[in-house]
Amino acid sequence: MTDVNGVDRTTAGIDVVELVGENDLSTSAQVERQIGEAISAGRGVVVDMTEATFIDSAVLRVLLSGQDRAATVGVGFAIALGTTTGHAVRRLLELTGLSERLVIATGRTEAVAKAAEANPASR
Amino acid sequence: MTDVNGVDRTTAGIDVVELVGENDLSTSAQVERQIGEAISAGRGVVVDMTEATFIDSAVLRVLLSGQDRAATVGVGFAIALGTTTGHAVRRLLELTGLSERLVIATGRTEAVAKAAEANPASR
Amino acid sequence: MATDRQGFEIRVAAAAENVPLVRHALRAYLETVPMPEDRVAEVVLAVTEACANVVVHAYPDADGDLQVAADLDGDVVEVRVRDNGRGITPRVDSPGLGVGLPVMAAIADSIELGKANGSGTEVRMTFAVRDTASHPGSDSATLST
Amino acid sequence: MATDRQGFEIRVAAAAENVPLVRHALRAYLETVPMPEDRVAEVVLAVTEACANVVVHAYPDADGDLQVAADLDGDVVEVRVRDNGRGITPRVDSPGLGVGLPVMAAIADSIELGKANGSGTEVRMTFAVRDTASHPGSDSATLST
Ligand SMILES: Nc1ncnc2c1ncn2[C@@H]1O[C@H](COP(=O)(O)OP(=O)(O)O)[C@@H](O)[C@H]1O
Ligand SMILES: Nc1ncnc2c1ncn2[C@@H]1O[C@H](COP(=O)(O)OP(=O)(O)O)[C@@H](O)[C@H]1O
Repeated sequence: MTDVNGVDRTTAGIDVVELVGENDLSTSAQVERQIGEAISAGRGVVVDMTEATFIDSAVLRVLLSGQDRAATVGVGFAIALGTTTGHAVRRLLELTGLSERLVIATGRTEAVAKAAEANPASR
Repeated sequence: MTDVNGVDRTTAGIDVVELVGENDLSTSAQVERQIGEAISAGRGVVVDMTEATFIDSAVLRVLLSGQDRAATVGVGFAIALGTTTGHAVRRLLELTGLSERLVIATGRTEAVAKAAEANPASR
Repeated sequence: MATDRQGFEIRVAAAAENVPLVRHALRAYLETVPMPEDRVAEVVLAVTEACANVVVHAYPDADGDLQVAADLDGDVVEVRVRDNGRGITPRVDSPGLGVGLPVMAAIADSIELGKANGSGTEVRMTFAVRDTASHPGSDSATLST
Repeated sequence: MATDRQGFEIRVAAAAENVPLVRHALRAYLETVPMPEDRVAEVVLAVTEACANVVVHAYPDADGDLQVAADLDGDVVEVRVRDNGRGITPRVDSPGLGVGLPVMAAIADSIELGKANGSGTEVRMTFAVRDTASHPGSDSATLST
């Protein structure tokens, strides 16, 4: 079923919230909390979805509001996708036009670099 | 077709934006402007829908955002309905739960009084 | 008494100022079927919402048509609102209040959204002529429970 | 080759933590029909959105059931998501992103919203088993990153 999501703290002042397996309205509150804690602590956020096989619009809402909050607070925010990202994830981002609205990078390293660009803690 | 909507200025610091006949996305921008001008000038607003036979959700959006803006600025905002208000108007307010969210009065006089209560210009 | 399969059809440019025209023409048609006045007002509201969606969403970068057709089939009015636009595309930044589809679904006895031939969207709504079946039990949904 | 009218049915309490169970059961069912893997993922997404709506909207003050049924009829999978809740009710204060219904409509070949027997909502979606021309672009999810 849904694997456990985790949070990694990087040295660049970016927390990596990793979505593993399937995430939907049953886990979106947890993801929202993880993103919110990072931003409240003044750290930037990467949501690593390279191992995410599935998300629904409840998760999408959390990603969007996370990006908005990060922009308000002035910390970086980026999404990492990869070759193992599920089709449903890419399809939902594309259908809703969010693949253009969110900052999306290929792989965690590139996403952390993108988020760090916008992050005062790393400047 | 759609009768002309008008704005009356009352002595209580309230502008009455009157919706006559049918209003929909083809007239909602005009209604939005009328409401916005009153609020920008520090006056409260009554949207008089006693002669409104029809509104759609584009008009509803304008009513909601008007009420929100009035609350932010600190002026009064109320809706007047009456016996000649169309069934579609009441049904849409009811279906969307807005008959509970908007300040609604019976008739223009009562609506102006309700709006004036919240209006600093009349205190 | 109205004959079955009386039809109504209108085609206009998909522009906000044409939505009242469509609404008035549809209302005139509905006055020829034995539907209570308040129910006509609701049908006209649901169809206005569908037309507004064509105007706002169907053709982001181009002009296009808005077509509305209605038929009376037995005791049921079926209204179809059609465009040749980009097809239903979810938008997180919609300028609308986001209640159009649910308002249509709440008013209609059933609503079907499909792809129109080639491209675009067809919204098909049914409304019982008499207000009896418009609520519980109108649908013979067969999900064995 | 799959036989026609193979069925699938599941009924659970309408709670968020049950939506993954429904999804996994439906996915297992869909793996028995000749549908491309990426299309299965899309169907499962559309049905998840319908289930999420039951959990979030159908029963504001009470517990209730979420039922999902699917059938293969010829080349078409029909999925029905049903509740006995308050019926589709537009909300201007929905906690959701507001893209659930349009996402379903964009993915499904057709979607019908109706009143379920007695009370509640039935969402019926159809999906061609083979990825024919009916939904251009659905197999070209090329998000270049
Ligand atoms: N005819 C159409 N063509 C393209 N997209 C549509 C059409 N009708 C509806 N949509 C999509 O469905 C979404 C939901 O519609 P609706 O419930 O009426 O809310 P709103 O129009 O206020 O956003 C719209 O935001 C839009 O993305
Ligand atoms: N099963 C249901 N029961 C009651 N209302 C529903 C149901 N499904 C959808 N709705 C209504 O339709 C609206 C639109 O649904 P949707 O497009 O999924 O957006 P969201 O759920 O994010 O608000 C919801 O806000 C809700 O008012």
